[in-house]
Amino acid sequence: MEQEKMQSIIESVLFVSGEPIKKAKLAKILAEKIEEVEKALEALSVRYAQAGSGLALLQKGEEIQLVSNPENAQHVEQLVKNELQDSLSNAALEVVSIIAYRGPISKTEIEAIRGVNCSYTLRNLLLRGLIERSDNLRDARGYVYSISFDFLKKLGTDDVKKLPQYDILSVDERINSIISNE
Amino acid sequence: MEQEKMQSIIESVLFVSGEPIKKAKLAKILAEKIEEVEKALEALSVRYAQAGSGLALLQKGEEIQLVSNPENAQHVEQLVKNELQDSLSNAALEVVSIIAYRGPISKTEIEAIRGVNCSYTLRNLLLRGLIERSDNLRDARGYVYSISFDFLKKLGTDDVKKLPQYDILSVDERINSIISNE
Amino acid sequence: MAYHIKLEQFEGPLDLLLSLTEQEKLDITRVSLAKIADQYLEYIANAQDITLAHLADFLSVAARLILIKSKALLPLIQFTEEEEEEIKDLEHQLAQYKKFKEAAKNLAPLYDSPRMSFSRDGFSGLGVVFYPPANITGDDLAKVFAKILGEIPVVEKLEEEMVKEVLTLEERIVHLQNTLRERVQTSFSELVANTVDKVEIVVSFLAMLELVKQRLIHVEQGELFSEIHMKHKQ
Repeated sequence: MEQEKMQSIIESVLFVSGEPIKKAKLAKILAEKIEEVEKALEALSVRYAQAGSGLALLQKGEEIQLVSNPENAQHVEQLVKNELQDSLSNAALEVVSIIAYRGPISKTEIEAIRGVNCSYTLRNLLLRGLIERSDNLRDARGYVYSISFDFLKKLGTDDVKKLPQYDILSVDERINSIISNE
Repeated sequence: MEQEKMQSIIESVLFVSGEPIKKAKLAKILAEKIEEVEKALEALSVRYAQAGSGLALLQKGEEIQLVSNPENAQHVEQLVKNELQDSLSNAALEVVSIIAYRGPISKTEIEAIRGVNCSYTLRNLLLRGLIERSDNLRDARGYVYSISFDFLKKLGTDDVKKLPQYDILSVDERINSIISNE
Repeated sequence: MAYHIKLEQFEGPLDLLLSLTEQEKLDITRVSLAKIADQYLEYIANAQDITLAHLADFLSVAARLILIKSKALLPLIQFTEEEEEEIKDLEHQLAQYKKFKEAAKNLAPLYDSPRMSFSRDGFSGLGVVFYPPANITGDDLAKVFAKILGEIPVVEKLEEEMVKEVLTLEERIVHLQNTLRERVQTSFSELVANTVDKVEIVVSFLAMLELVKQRLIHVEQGELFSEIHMKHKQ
């Protein structure tokens, strides 16, 4: 494989993974020798050292991780603050209220109720610690979501059943008609 | 701020966020004008188009997302589970094409082109996350639909404007003829 | 009236029309539409398994085709402005639909190809930190959830509305056929009364036969060469 092609693939793989990856695993994905992988990583390092790059390679033992350029930490922090401390979007409010009154509930069921894909919203709510996920007992491949204890406390209660009108809202027939149709 | 510094910060921020970000938000984080941000994005695009790059910039309206180079999909797929495997029905392909070329577009307008009710297909595309809906500014009761970043990713295209025949298909020639007659 | 359409074959009325024009190697013009109107009507009369959601759409196009066909058979029929507009719309719609059907065909290989981009999970590595929104209460959640419940469409109600729409359209088609009959009759008698041109009379006679075939009118003739009486088909 050409060196440039290898660099491109390594960058893509490290970018998507987010986590540290063993060099041996990269070699396997590329079907190349580990020495070739190391050469490509070296070249990537040189590229990231150039002005204008916002990325960096973190090497720990046999593992490699793609991270943001530490010099930009201040701006990245600002982004994190913006993203996570903002008030909730309408979509996020809807999803979190569905989870509050109908949790534990699966992604498929939430999406059936809202009629749109909720992947991003669920991930953001998880990151903000407002919801929790656990294994779905009825479907081993999936998860179910419920409201986090921290968020309940923030709402001033220690039990979802004590949320306003829980007895009425949580058993509303209209939702059953949608979920059972899916 | 120097152009190179700006490119570096934008790359870091897009990398950490992972999700689409509005150009205006980037401008705010950088404390720069949006025109400067656009110049930096342009330079990043050029850089990603070079051989050896594993990244690409997607653009949809006012939003930008950093993604992996579409050419490396087969290697990246060894790491991540791909949720969007099923191919689309003819109806879904027609509706998503209309939305890609004419979006944001209302359900009524889509149905005027296809001559057939599209509720079921729209719902299906929304649940699969291939299209997004937002409030229709011209009609408070309705929505308008546009394609999602996930759809762009699946196509391996960085901007709807680069789809085949975009210039021709994106305009309703009847609207044009009305305008030119006046 | 019972219309049945095989939707696994056609994506809708425009798809059916487009297939018929392509089959006959015709351009999308009014003349072509008049030629394939019979086939369209025949198709929707015989096809099976149409869903309620699509029936109204097929009938709406059928109504416009009946107009076009009638005009082609008897040019004397005058269209109202509204009818003229509907026909123009159909031609435009069909041309538009054709373009997007082709566009969809071009997108399919892009969508199905293994070539694709991936994004990364946002803020990975940060771990979960508790960032609650400020000023949120249980009442806010209750209010949002109640609103979601209120927006869930009741399925039976939707079907009722569709049935109503289909019925209205069927009525409209019947009404259209009635008024066309009247207009045809007037046109025909006027024609026969005012013309001495044999060719024109023959053309009108053929047109009348076509309308019989269309089951728009019913004709009676007592004996050979006697007066032809036209009646509204019951």
